[in-house]
Amino acid sequence: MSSIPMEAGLLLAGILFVIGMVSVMIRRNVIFMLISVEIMLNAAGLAFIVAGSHWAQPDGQIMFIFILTMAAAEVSVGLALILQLYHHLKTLDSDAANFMKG
Amino acid sequence: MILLWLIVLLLAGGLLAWIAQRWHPSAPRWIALFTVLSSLLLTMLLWVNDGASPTDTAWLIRLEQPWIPQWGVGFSLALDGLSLLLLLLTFFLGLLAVLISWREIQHKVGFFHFNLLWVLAGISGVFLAMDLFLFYFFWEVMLIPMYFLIGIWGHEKKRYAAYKFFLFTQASGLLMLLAILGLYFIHGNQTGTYTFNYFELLNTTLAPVAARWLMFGFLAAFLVKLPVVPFHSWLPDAHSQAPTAGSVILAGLLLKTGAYGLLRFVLPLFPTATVEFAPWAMLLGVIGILYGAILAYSQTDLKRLVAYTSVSHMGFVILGVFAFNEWALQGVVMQMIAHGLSTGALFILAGFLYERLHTRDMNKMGGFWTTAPKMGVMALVFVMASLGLPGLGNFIAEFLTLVGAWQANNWLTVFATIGLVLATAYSLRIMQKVFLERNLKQQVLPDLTFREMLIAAPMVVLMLWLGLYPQPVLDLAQPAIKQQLQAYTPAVPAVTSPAPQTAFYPPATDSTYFQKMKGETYEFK
Amino acid sequence: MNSNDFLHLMPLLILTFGAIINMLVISVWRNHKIIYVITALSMLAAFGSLLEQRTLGPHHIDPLFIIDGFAVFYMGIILLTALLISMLSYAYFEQREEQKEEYYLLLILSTLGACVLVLSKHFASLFLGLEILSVALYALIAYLRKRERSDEGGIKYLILAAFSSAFLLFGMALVYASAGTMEFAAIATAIASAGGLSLLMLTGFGMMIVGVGFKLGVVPFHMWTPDVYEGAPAPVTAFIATVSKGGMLGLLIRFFMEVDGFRYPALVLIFTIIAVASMFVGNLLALMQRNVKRILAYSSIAHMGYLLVAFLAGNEMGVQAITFYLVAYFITTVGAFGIVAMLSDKVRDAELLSDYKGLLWRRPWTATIFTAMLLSLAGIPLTGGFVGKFYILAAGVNTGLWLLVVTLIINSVIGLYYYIKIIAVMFQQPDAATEATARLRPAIYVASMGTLTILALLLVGIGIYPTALLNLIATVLDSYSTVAFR
Amino acid sequence: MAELLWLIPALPFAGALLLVLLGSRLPRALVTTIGVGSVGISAAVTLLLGIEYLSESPAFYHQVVWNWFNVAGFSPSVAFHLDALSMVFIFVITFVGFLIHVYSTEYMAHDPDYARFFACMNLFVGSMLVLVMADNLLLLYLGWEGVGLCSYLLIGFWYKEKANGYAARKAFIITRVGDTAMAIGLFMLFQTFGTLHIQTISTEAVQVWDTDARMAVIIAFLLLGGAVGKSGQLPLQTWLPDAMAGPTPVSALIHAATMVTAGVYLIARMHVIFELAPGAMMAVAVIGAITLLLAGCAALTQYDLKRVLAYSTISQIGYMFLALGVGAWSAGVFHFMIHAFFKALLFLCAGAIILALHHEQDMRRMGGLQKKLPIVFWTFLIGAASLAAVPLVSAGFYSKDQILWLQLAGENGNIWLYLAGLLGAFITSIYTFRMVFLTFYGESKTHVGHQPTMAIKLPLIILAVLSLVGGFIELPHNFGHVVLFSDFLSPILPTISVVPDFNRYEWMLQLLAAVVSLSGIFIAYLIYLKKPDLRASLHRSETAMAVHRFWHSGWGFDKLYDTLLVRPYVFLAKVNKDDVIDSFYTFLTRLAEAFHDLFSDSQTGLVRNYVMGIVVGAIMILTITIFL
Repeated sequence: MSSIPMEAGLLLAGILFVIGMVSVMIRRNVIFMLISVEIMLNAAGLAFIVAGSHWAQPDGQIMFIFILTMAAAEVSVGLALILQLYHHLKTLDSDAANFMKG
Repeated sequence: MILLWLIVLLLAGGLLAWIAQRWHPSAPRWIALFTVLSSLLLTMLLWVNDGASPTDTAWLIRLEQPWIPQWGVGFSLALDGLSLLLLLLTFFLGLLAVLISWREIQHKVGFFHFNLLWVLAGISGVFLAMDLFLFYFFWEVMLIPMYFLIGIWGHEKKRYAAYKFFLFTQASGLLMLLAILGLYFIHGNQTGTYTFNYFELLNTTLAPVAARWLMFGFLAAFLVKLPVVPFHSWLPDAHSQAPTAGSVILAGLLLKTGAYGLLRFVLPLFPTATVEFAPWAMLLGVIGILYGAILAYSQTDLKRLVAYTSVSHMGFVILGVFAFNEWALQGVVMQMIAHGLSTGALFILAGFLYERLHTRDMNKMGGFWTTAPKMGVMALVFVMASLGLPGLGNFIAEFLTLVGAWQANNWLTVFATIGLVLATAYSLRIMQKVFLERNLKQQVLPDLTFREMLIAAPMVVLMLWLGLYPQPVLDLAQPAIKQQLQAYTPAVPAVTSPAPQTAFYPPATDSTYFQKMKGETYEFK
Repeated sequence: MNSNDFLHLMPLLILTFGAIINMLVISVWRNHKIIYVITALSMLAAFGSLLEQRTLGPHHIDPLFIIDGFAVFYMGIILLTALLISMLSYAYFEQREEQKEEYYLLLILSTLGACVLVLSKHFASLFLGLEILSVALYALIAYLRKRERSDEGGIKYLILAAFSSAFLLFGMALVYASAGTMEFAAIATAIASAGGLSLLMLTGFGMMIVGVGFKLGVVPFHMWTPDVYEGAPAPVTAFIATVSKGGMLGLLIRFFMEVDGFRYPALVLIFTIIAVASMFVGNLLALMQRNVKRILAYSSIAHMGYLLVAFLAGNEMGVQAITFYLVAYFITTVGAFGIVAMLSDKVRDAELLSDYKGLLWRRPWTATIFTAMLLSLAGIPLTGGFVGKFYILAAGVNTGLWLLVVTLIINSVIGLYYYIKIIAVMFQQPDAATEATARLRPAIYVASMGTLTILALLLVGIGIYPTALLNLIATVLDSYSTVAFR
Repeated sequence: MAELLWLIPALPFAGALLLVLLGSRLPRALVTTIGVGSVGISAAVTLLLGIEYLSESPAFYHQVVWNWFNVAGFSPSVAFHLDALSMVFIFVITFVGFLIHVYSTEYMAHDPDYARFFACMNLFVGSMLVLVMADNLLLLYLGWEGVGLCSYLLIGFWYKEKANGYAARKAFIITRVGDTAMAIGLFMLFQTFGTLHIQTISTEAVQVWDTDARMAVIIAFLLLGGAVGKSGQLPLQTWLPDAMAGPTPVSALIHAATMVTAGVYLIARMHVIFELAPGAMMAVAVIGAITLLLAGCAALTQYDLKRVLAYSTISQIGYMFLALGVGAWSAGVFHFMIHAFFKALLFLCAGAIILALHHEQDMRRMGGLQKKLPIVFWTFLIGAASLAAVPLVSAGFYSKDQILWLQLAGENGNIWLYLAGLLGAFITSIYTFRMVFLTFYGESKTHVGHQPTMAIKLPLIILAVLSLVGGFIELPHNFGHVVLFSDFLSPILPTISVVPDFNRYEWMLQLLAAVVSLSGIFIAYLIYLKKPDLRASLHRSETAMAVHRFWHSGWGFDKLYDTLLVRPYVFLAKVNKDDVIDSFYTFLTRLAEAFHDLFSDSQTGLVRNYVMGIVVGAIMILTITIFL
């Protein structure tokens, strides 16, 4: 395990994170945006695990579990909101939701 | 303690006036009238009691109360001749303000008088505060009600004017706040006692650079308030848009707070920096005199014209302040009072005209002397005062200022003196446009009513008094001025001392001289 | 975990119980009043439990929490603010036919989250607190389901918040990776031993700043603020503006003081830029804005900028200044949004300037209170806002942050313009159209009016006689603060 | 008696005050009583004082009424100082003033603003008295400005006419220019002496400065500026002809007899300073010489009766300056007194004529009044004779002759100045009798309405007498050598020392003067009465008419100042009506608004862009963290 240097792991996490970030930026469908955010969160989780394993501590994995649960909660609320939004706008295009600007 | 009561009285009166509107529509007027009158009487009482008794220090009354001990902020008020004079002016003009609003203000009477009294309270606070935090506090407090006065009861462009007034003063005020803080910390680091107390801060030793910057901070606030060209552009709008009472208070009092600040804070706090800056300040003053006069000449809106005349007159103030000698400063004090009266009077006149004609445009006026000779005579006196005719207060003020300024800087004084000619030009223009020529529009112009005479006559009397026997005022101001000048007595060389022979003149020792000349003197019986 | 720990965590526990009881009650009997009473009581109780904590010394509950004067004070103001907001909410929701009850549940939970934030001294607790706060907020913002603006706001906040907390998490991960611990103090020591910040650490801090900055709504992470403020129901807006930002600020201060971030020019530079940008952008955005809620949103951005000035002073005085300012700011914001809430009707919130036209003549007292609030925001004397701003300026001048101080001054002038613009609208002549908007039921009206009056009096009180509050802050913070000052 | 010094100015002031306060309500009779009475009483007081003064002959009377103010040793008092010089002036002011007041009661009889008129007149007399009795320059300045105000009010008395108003403004502003110079002079005097007390200054100046001291010269010139402004001398003379817009009594009192000679008084009063500044003295003389010539020529070409008199006043004051300039102090003052008599007389006669001809002032529409207004004719003739310095009989001859004589005989006399004076005398007699012939001879053109009554006749006769016999108190050496007047003034004003053994030529000069004056009259007679075709031929020649127009416009000074000063100033003012500086602040607000628009566009309301914002922020932060 320790053969893999921490930097590599972090790099992977970083790449994941950036992928998520970019897709949030380019996606317009709210659900996809949500998914991409999840990717970012998981990237963070991965980073924690890597760090934890590097320091041989459980903390990283604990944090990851926290993140999972939080993500779950977030997604649930998020989906509820998205449903409502769809109910109002009859679309999932995030750009449609811009009554408020300026 | 009485000082505190003065302010509290006004504040309470204001609140009462606001509430009182529910009971009776004209109740606020009477309450306001009573409040201001009583504070005026109170102040006069002060003059009679303490003003007369010359103490070794210039301070007549002092009040020290802890307020925010953590910061060394005290609720400290003090009264010296200067403050006393300005308080008298404040309440006198306040009284007139209430009276002129009697007919002019017809809606939201309660709230109007609330604001009026709170402005007065703020101003009196400014004139009394001897703690820089407190000073700034009052300095700001007086703005808001003034903002309301302009913004609610003003003329057609009132909101614009109100914004402009508020923003200018606020911006400059904040710069002063910075300077105050700077001073506070410098003093604190030097002495270890962190305090905003004026008397403590007076003996702060400042590095030249620091002194310069701090002085600019203070100047910012005062020069804008005074106002000095090029920071004057809030004034014409505010003055011309405000209701008459507002204009009177703006021109008569708010501008004076700037002058007061210069005298009370800038001079004693930064003796060296001011001396460096003096030529520039005087230059600004002269520019103000001339520029204001030129602008005044071209105005057709009567109130705007008068507003620019204030710019011009306030030029004398800064010219005198930075001459650093007693003549000039006495002149400045006289100017503060005389200008307060004369310009206030002109604004009141404009108010009378506006009430009758509902216009301020002088092109729509003319030939009113025929229909309203009383008003004409009053106007004549006011106009003559503003062009500095001897025998009226402004002359004493301007002459003393110029005499003092001459000792400091000849050429600038010469240009300032030219201002008198320009003053003649714009002042006479008022007479010409409004009262002379033919009344082409055939406007019916009822002459002054009793109430209006009641307002105008005292001003005329006061102007004459100031012009013919100003000594009481000068005596009252003198110790204060000497005290403000302490730091300068070495710094500025005295006037080339008159040849010793003059010792025999002042009048007391005349006789010897006249014997020598085989002359005969006669006591005035 | 011994009893002592429980004693110290009492506020959190009480809040949690309050939430649970709420759920139970709702499940058996929906009744707005009762739920409201329970909520209020639980918050009061939590606050009460704080009072006797004041006497106890700083207490560590390793590794997650620390209860010291700082934490207690911030919890205190958070709880009180939440209490006030719940009072306003009652009046606000009473006239709306939605299912009102869950609202309080969420309110309590997010308050809990905020409290956890200010207590936490460990990434885990930080993260938990933050998320409790946020997740509850998503729902709160979108609570008025009938309004599409409401859930538009919700969605925006959801995505952006999640997005930014991802940054925060990743940052924490990096910090953890380089420091090997998630405890603030330990991190500080780790840095000290490492003798300076490693690149990893710096990057971590940087990404954390993104997360924190988002919650504080400072430039360039501010863009959500106006939309969410506008979309959310007025009380919720008040909540976001005060509790969530306050909690985050508390955390930021603690963390920064612990790791002593002021030693690192990079971080100082970042915060300086953020502060200056926030002040300018916030005020300029508000300048011509005609929607009161948005104006308040933008002004909140600017105010965060002001707070950062004191924060950057980075000494005891700075923290005290922030704290004082925060108190004044809380009062003011709650008051302002309270007014907005009170003037709102079933269909929409009173957010357009035109809704306020001639208010001074229609509802003098309300208008006066609003004026007081606005003047406080503008920092005019007689109000707490002035003393707060003065304190911040003093802190800035004391540390010689001239750039920031001057920026602050310029901006408070710009700010003044739009505050007095609202005031000016209020004293215009009311045109017949906007005559008395639908009156509330007298009881409620009196209740909310009373609340607002109290707020106004408080505001003027600390404006005229700040000594008491200053003493309190000084004692509570100094007496046994573990926040390490330079 | 001398305790009543203060009464002399106080009475007219009191009268003015009364009339201002309740003038409009009083019946005319009462107004008359107050207006005329106040001046009358102060004249009486003056008389008594004068008698006492002559009997006691002290250096002066002095009375401190009250101490005006006292600032750091600068303590001018409201105090009166009466010596021979002031005595002469207050005599003229009160007596001539009184006569003119009497005259006015009829002249203004039908004016609606009767009370206002007398209020202003009284105010004027009071201020003028303060001016000449002041013991310090500040009080003098008060009087100085006070008379300026009254002149403004009275020139613009018929304010309904726009022109009158402007004439009044012109007068006030131009004199104020002079006053400004004077004020600066006062500053310098104060700086040097620490007081403005005239006697002190006079006694000390000689100790502080030696002759030609720079300070002294500057101050003298500045004072001269003031004098020039008030006395309508070059280059500030342009206001005086326009000042004729006022009622004729005003012209007589203010713009002939008293106020305009204040400059003469000032110079005579401050003669010590001037003697220390020979340059300034020379300047005075030269200004006087030039002015008297220019004004004389202008007078030749006027048609308006009063304008002729106005220009002649300018030119006569020129003579006084000429005298003062060469140090012939008493001669100057003497001419002032005589001039006051005959010029007031002429103006009053003019007034009578104007009144008779329904406010017709143009001489071309007059004529043949000799029979219709006999009294006026004779008195006018006397006045004219005195003005034209008809030898032996007229007072003007003696006063003017003395001046001319001293131009040569005086120790700093000068042939050119003499010639100028002589030429002036010639011109004077021409235009004077041009008036006489045009007005009283030839066929009548306008119907005579109002015949003068006692109130008009009496003053005319008295003044006529004075302008005949007034000269006999000061006669040249070769006949009689009466020196009452100069003796009277000698304690105050140094007597000019005459170049020894020059006296033997005096009679020649007198002869010359006589010839000049008479020949002038003769020419006038030829052109305007005997040979009209001469005049016609003049009118035909282009050059003559061009010159005529040029002189008629007063040598085009008005145009000059208009283009050089007035227009540019007004233009400047109008251009900058709404304040360039203000635009800077408006620019600031525009800037702020621009930024607002910029930023608010960034608030698109699209989540994507907000995400983008956050990312950008993150990248910025990371770059900073990494690269710092």
